[in-house]
Amino acid sequence: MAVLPESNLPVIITLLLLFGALLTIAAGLVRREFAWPVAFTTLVLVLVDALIQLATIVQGGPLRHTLGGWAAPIGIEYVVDGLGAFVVTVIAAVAVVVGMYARSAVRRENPDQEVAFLGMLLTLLLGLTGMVLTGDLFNLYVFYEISSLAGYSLLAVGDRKAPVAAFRYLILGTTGASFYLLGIGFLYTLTGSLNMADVARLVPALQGNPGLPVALALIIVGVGLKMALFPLHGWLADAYTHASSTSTAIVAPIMTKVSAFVLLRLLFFVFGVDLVANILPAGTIVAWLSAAGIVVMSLMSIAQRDVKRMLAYSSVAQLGYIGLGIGLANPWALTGAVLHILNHATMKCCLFLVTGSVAMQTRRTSVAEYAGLGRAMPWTFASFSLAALAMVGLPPTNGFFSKWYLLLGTIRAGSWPLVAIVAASSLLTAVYFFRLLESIYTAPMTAGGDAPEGESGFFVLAPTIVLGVGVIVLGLCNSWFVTQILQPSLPDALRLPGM
Amino acid sequence: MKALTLLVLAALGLVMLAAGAGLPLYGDASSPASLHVADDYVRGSMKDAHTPNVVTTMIADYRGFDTLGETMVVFSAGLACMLLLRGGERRPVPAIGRPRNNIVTDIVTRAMIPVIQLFALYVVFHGHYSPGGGFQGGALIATSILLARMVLGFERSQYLFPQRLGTPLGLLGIAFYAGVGLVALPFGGNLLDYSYLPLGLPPHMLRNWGILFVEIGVALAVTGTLISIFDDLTTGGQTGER
Amino acid sequence: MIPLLFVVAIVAAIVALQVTDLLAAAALLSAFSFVVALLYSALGAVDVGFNEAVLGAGVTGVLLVVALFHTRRSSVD
Amino acid sequence: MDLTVVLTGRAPYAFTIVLLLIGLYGMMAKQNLMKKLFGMNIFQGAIILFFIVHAYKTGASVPVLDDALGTDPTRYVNPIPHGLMLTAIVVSVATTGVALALLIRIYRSYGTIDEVELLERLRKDESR
Repeated sequence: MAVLPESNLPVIITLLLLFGALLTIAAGLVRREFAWPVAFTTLVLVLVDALIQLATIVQGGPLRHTLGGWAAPIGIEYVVDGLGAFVVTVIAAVAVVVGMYARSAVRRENPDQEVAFLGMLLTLLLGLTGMVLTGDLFNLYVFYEISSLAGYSLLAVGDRKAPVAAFRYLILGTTGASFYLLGIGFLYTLTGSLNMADVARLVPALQGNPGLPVALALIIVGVGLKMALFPLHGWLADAYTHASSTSTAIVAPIMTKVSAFVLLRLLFFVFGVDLVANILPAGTIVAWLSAAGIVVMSLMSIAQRDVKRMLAYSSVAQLGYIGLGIGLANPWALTGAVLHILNHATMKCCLFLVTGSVAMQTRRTSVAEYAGLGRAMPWTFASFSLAALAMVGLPPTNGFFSKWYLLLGTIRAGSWPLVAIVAASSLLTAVYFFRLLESIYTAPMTAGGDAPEGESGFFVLAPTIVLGVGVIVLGLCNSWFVTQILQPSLPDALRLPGM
Repeated sequence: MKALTLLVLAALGLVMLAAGAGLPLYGDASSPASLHVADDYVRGSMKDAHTPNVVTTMIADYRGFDTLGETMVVFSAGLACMLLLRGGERRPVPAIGRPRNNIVTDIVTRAMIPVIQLFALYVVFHGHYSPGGGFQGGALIATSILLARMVLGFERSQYLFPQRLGTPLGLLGIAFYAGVGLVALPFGGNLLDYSYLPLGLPPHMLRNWGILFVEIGVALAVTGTLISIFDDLTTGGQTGER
Repeated sequence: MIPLLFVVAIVAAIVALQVTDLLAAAALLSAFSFVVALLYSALGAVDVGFNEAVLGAGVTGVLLVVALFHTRRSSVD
Repeated sequence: MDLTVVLTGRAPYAFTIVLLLIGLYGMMAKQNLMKKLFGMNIFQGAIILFFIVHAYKTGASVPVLDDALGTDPTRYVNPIPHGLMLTAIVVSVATTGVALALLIRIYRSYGTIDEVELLERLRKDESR
């Protein structure tokens, strides 16, 4: 076989996940034990492909693959720039880590459903990577729906309440998807094209058309619902709290971030910064709503007694940072937002994995019951502490850098209330995490739940440690990421000066 | 609360109606949508794929990747039912899965099933020339089995289509679809480019055959998955075998 | 023809939402789907009409009825 | 623009918006979860209708090429929204399937699919 051209790299990710999901089910139907090795091999191969793709793009520029051999506006194309390749790599890396964790966790938490669960996990990743890679608006909708269906059913696996939360998510999520579809409908009837680049070319001529702001608003609401942008976050807390730990650990770090990335792409690459600012004060609205979300959700986190629920609310607050960066749309804020997509994925995944392993080891879930566990499970909680420090935003963890860029962005925007909010929110985050850390390390153990029998097994512990170390490593590597990957793939108006 | 809902909806309705002023009028033949890409499809359908039904060419070839994704959507719905309902304790089959034992409905059903299936095959294989294709045909085959499941009863209709075959058939359908698309890659083509199929025909005929293969894959996937969804919902997840 | 179908579709939708017997509501929803399928065909979308008739009116209706057998048939609103 | 043009040119769009609102109302105001699902189906139907309405051209034929009409694009209805909506219909059926599986699970655990009763039972669960 001849060497495949580089432009095949993005579709190979999709194909690997597609056939991986099918093979996982097929192998699992033969024997249940066969499912995990197949699924995990697929995840590793996807990560390898994503890394090769990233390296190729950093050296050689964006990749395009026209599906079916039909050139852009006629057919569908995959377009991957550095940013997209980077987000795909993040997804693949988190997936490998969670896939490793899933081996023993799924078997313990829901043994009957192992095969379908692993197949669904790959389907979710198929949808999410597709959303990042595709360059076609309607194809994005298809992948949006694949990932949504997988998300509903993964989050419905868990305790007794999980299906109720998942049903609420399904109704809201479908509304979101339908709004997005209607937005596409408006754009299509106005421009006649579905290809992102083509629409971006045609859309400036439509300025002044009353259909355009409505299309923009529908798309923002549609993607915002999936991203849990502040007033649209209603589904998130319950769904994350009641789902099984593997479901949360895969859905929480990736799905909302991918949606944030999609929003960023639609706003800046399809509509364009100037147009968005002209037809609808969308940026300002998104920024202020996100700011409100940061404050309100941080306060909500402080009030929670259940650790997972606390993390869920803090997720919405952290998504506020990303929304704020996208809304402000200046180079610094945007850099912060994109950095935060990566950083929050690593730290939230780590935190959720720890809650999962604690629940499996000791059946403890509430803040009070975590007291004194630090000595019993030292490695687990060392990673937990690192991730918690990153959430607060202390150097040299990765959380510091994204918040730093965001702070610079708010200062540049000249909006002092926003500066105050970003600064104060770190303080609020510190309140709930330091309270937790203090009781973990200093307070005596409480009677609730089982006494821990030491650390979890290798397949549970290793992923948490990898992520804990990752928080530091990513913090140290952030300047490489900003200069090498992020800046070259942004539109000129959004680049940091001197890059 | 209800008044608030109505108020919100009324506001939304007004905004949408106002936005409608920017859209082309109903029946407008010179709207941007019909002048940009759609005309290429109409002009190219016969030339590129030798298929008069433009919608078939579009969903199976020009935008075939959407259809692959869509088949995956159906399959993931089947997987979701499997994930959510299978496992746990056995439950009795509910009233809808019990045999009716009514001789009239039994005979009518048995007579109708082959007719529906024959029509379904026509729909799949004639999708190039008339409305229809993999989705409609596959769904029709599934409905014929669903009819048997409801009238003859869950157990007595197993001979037509055993429950354990639903998911594997769905798997096979998607794998076939993606496999046909995959053939082009080693020959240097792009994914789903049927003109690289090694059949020794001119490109437009290869695409024509490619569309047929893809429709068959879709039909298999839709049939298998819809039946497996129905079976999981009726039995509440208890599998017949275990 | 087309305005009439629109009106019937809207009426079917409203009634399907207001009936308290869920089995009747499911039947009305199927009827709604079928009217909408006719509407698609009348607007020239024969493929879509066909698909909606088979999937929307047929399969969805059957699935709804099956689910109703597992849950409760009556509804408060 | 004169009134009849506005009426005939905008009426189908207005109808789809009405259907859209009915569906949304069902999703927002109904307390039976099954009814919410019905609302969702109507809502999605309305969106599909939106696409199909805008694909229509007065006096044009269905998008199956006919020798008598040749390959003149203005003689056929726009095929793109049709293809897209085939996908959307399948998606809506798939979503309904998943939703029904969830409803069966909810009913198994709580014995109700009414939102008000469900919230009550959830609260009872919590206090236990």
